[in-house]
Amino acid sequence: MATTVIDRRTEQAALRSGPSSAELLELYERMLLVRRVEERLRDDSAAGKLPGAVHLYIGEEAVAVGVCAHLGDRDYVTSTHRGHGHFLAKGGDVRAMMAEIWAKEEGICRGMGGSMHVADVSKGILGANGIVGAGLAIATGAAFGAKLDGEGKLAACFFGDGASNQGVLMETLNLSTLWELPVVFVCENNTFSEFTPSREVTAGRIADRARAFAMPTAEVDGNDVVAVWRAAADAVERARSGGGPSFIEAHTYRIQGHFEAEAFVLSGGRYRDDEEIAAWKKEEKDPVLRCRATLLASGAADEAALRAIEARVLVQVDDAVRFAEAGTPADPALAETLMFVRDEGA
Amino acid sequence: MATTVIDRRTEQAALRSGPSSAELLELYERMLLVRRVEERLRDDSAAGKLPGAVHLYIGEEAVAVGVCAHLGDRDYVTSTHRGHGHFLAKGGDVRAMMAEIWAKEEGICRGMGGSMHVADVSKGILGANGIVGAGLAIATGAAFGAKLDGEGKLAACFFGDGASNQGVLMETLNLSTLWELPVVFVCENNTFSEFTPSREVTAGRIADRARAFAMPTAEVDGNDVVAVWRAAADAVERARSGGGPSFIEAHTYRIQGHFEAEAFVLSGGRYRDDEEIAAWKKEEKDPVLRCRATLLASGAADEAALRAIEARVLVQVDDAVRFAEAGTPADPALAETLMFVRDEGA
Amino acid sequence: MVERRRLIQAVNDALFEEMERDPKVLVYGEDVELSITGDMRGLHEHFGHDRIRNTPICEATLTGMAVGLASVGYHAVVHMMFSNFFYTGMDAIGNQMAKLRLMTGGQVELPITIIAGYGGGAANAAQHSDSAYPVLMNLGGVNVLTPSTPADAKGLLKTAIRGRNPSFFLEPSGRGGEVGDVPDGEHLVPFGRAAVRREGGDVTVLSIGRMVKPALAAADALAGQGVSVEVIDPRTLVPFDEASLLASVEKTGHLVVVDEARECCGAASQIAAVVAEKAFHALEGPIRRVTTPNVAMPYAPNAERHVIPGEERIVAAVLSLAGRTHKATA
Amino acid sequence: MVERRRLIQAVNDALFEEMERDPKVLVYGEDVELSITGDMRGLHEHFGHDRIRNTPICEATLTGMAVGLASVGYHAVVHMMFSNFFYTGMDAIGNQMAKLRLMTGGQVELPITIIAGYGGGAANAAQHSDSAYPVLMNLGGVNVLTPSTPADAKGLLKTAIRGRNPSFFLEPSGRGGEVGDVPDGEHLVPFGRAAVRREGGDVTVLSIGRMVKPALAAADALAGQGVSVEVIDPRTLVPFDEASLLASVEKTGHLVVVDEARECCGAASQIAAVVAEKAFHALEGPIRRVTTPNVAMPYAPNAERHVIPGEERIVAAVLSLAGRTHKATA
Ligand SMILES: Cc1ncc(C[n+]2csc(CCOP(=O)(O)OP(=O)(O)O)c2C)c(N)n1
Ligand SMILES: Cc1ncc(C[n+]2csc(CCOP(=O)(O)OP(=O)(O)O)c2C)c(N)n1
Ligand SMILES: [Mg+2]
Ligand SMILES: [Mg+2]
Repeated sequence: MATTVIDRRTEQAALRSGPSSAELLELYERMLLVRRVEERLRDDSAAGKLPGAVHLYIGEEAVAVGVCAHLGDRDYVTSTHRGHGHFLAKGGDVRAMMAEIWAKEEGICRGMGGSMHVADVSKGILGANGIVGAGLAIATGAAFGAKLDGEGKLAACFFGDGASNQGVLMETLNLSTLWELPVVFVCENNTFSEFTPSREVTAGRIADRARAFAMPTAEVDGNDVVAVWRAAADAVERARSGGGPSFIEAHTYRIQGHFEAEAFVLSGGRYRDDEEIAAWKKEEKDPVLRCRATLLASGAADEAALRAIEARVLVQVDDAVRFAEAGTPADPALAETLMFVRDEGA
Repeated sequence: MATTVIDRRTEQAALRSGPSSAELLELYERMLLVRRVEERLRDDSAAGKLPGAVHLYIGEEAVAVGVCAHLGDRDYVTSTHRGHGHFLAKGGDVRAMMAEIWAKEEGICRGMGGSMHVADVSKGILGANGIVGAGLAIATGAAFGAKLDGEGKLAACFFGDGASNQGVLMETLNLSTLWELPVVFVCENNTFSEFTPSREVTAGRIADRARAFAMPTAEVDGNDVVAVWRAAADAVERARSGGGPSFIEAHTYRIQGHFEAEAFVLSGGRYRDDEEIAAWKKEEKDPVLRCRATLLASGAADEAALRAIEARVLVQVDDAVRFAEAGTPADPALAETLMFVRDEGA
Repeated sequence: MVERRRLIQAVNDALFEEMERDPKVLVYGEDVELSITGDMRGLHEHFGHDRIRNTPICEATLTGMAVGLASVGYHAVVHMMFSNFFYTGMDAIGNQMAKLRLMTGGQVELPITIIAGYGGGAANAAQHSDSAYPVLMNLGGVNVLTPSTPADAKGLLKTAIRGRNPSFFLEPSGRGGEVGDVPDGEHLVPFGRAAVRREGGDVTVLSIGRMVKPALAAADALAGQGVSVEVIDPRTLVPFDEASLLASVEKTGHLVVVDEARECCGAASQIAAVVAEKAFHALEGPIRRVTTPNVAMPYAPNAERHVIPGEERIVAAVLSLAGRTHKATA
Repeated sequence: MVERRRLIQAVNDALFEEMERDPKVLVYGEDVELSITGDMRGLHEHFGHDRIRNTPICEATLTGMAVGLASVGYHAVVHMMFSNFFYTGMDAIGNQMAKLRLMTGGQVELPITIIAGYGGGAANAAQHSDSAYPVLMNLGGVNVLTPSTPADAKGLLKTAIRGRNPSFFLEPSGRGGEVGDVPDGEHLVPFGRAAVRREGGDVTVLSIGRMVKPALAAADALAGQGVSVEVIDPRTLVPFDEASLLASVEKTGHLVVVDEARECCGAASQIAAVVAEKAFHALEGPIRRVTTPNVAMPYAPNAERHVIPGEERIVAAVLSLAGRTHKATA
């Protein structure tokens, strides 16, 4: 994930048919990292160790990882309230993210942002965002900057099926088409807006909204990391080479609740079946298990190799949690000193 | 225009192929009224007699008139900053509108709204609106009310090509589709947003934005009142009979400036050719002249009959201006007394 | 007869009663059917899909649609979850709701009730913690309600839903609000009538919404130090009960305003300005504002506590005034 | 060397100079190329389509895009025509611009300048006449600039464009603003420094933006009646120069605040609250606010004149104070 823009461009042509075995292993490890980090967040949230709400990405890892595999540090992403996966997939630091969620000074946002606002601007991660749909315009602005820079950079914008009903989607589809901006719109259709099934609030096919602008559009199985990787390869190449925006609708499923206090908040209210959830956890559906099976079946890795990766990831997660736990509480004075850059007439 | 909903519904089937001769004459007279009223506003604005800016509809009359012919007083319309045509086509009173623009107490909004806000709620005219795109959500709300009332009422929403780039368009297309609301979206594509040609700011075809929701959509020659009338007949029937929303894109042209101080404001800046304007004033294009020619050619009326109508309209306009001029200046105290309904705990 | 209710239950009761009373009252918003905050619980089962409905996420349309419904005779109750989302739906609030009645020369009434949670304290971070009512107060055309008790929550909401103007009903976010007694049956609270929550003679503390609780705690603590505090709860910010506040300041000569909204152009500033103009002769010391400073709400709970007004800061503000007479000390 | 310029021309000069200086400065907005208000005239011909560009009508995206551009190293100057359209683009203003720097722990700088006209007086009616800056002031994270002279317009705008924070630059709507002398060449005006427009000893009149002119006229008229008025122009509302104002009130003992924004939670309320807290000991009479009442701007010119503050109302407010000492009269 740290390879530079230039490297990727020269490799691109060769890889179009799919990731190499080595790359697929990398994708697997990254997905697994997201999964294990979030399982830990789930548990620590349930144990009352985390101050705020956490919105988990479990089950959707293939989307962030499949897309960000094509991006370098100098490319940009905008993310959502469900942003841990995008942060990690784009190369954000696990410790710094964990410390942020634990509200520590060592956090990537010094404890001022929390789970819903993890950002690492030095890595092009412009931030998770608590306003549904807000990333669309921010990504479009970043893509305009990238285009003016003329260095083949781009912005990828992750947003949900729910966010697709915010008008700013149409506005940014229009503007990025007109200005031929290097932006890749990635709709994570996980079939829910909070507790409302998408079909009740989303008319037509979301991808058709992009097709109305004649934007190159792909609908993919968002739980198949290879499918996402392929669609993203096309879209990213188009953006880098001046071909303008693309749209990817990734069909996926949110396995956890909307956020970790969901059961408490709904006090018995239901909006989906347990069987449905169970089905999406099976090896045929779950993006992590599926990738694992592919690796084994294709001979790209054996059990031992995968176990080694899995152990490595767990060590990383434990280390991050220890780091976060041992951190210094956030500095309350920051709220007053950080609002403005203090260098001007002010 | 005052016929009731019920009348129209029974007539509908018979008229689907086009307006009768009598109806076409009515359409002509209504278009002519809008035209002559606005020519007078143009002149009075140039003479410095009107306090605020006026945005004229000259050249686009067939759209408002062709659509509103199918509406009764109990149906709703929302309008734009360019709203005189919608107001008059929907049966608004000429005197009351004129007095409003002259900032008189006798004005339909008692001089508090002016040209950009003419409204007659008793006739279902929910108001011209100075915020580009605002009418879309208001019409959707009115249509929701109409649907709940269950009496076959509907809301027609007029908006420009420029307004089509506001995200609220997509939001309302989505919501009205889901809720099967009786709303007719009427996009008046007059090729300009202020001084910007539509093609520079509007990607793709506007009608495709509705097609993305599988909404029944028609693109028509907005300068042909019969074409507009036909498309509206379909859409209105669909709305009344529970068939949900429809979309009409009417291609037309704004002959006057964006507003009447345009030349002054632009001080020499140009965004279109005089030849282009001239072409749209010709009998083949101008909706009023075109309708007149049709009436003569079809034998629906002779010169004498048309002259009689024209004289009648001029009398009406003169009368309205005299009424406005003789009116009482608006009551300044209203600003403070009218903000709230004064009947509650307040 | 009274009943013990949580604020959020009182809101729920008010909605049940008003929807029963008037079939023109509708409720919609994102996830109102399952009712994430609890205030809408049971309404969907009881009143069905024509009366209460989940919407897509599109605040610009939700607020604009309320204007359309109001214009055609319905009373839309719109749940907007967090007051930060007012910004997302701000056009119809600022340019339509607050203006249409005057612009149409009084033709339209705009019976609209917007419900939203406000304030910090739950580590929701900046985009879910604004107390975004000063923005509404400046618009000039909408009522702003900030109940602090379950009884007031019920009574104000019922008044709002019977009213014919746009009203914003602000619930303290999270945990369902305070518990308190609610009178049984018909209970309406008029707008523009403050409640004196505690009588006192030395200093007037006007506290808004969720700040009433720490203000009362501060008054208790101060009583122990021999300082007698009068605690006033305005209950509605627009309209505002100037008379009650001015009368109290006439008596005490001192005013502290406690408000969770940011200080600059906040409700506390407005109220301080009113008193500095209309009860100046009675003031015996400066007017203190205890507010959230001009910052975005931080995530870390310790940082939140640092910026949100609490008992200690209120006590300190009162002590800086108590005992002062006229212009003795500056 | 000085030059006579209209305010709008001074804005245009500032844009030319700053765009020349820094290639990362971009301008966009609806119809900026032909420049309907005149402040952008000639920029498109000179700097071309990459530096200044017409946009579709989509304020939510325009404000949000500025955040994205700022995050990647550009300085977006966005023309929003009328301050009423802030509401349409309010989400990115209230939830992003004002909060992102803190939320990211200081990672981002947000060099953004938003330009818009404000105020009534041209029969533009309610949706084009708001003085919508109090709403911004309450957000806590954006600068608010209200120049009253061409020189300040130029100097403040240049400071804004060199700055690294979001700043809102408010032009009086219509007719290009006042004419005045503008120093030649490099002219920067720092934020947070008020200008004393006229010295006087009896009453301090703080007047904002377009209200400086009637305040000066009132001061002239009052001089004839033997009342000496000090007129202060804060020039920027965020940050605000408290020291200059407090010093003036220490001297005069009286304050009138003149503001075209609506009264409730307006700039005048904020300023009155600051003085009632920090210069109370010096006050010898109530603080008067002369503002637009809490109404939507009416269309009819006579009704507009009725609600917008003018010389007469300022004179009356000053006269109600002048000569008062301590708490003699109420
Ligand atoms: C403007 C705005 N409106 C409402 C919310 C509350 N909210 C948070 S997440 C969410 C649902 C988002 O659904 P989707 O975009 O599909 O993302 P998902 O949660 O499924 O990943 C809502 C309504 C919000 N945060 N911002
Ligand atoms: C929210 C908003 N943004 C900008 C404007 C300024 N404005 C007034 S009319 C207009 C152009 C509208 O174009 P279109 O919708 O095509 O209508 P037309 O004027 O062509 O009839 C603009 C940008 C406005 N009134 N409201
Ligand atoms: Mg979703
Ligand atoms: Mg147009």
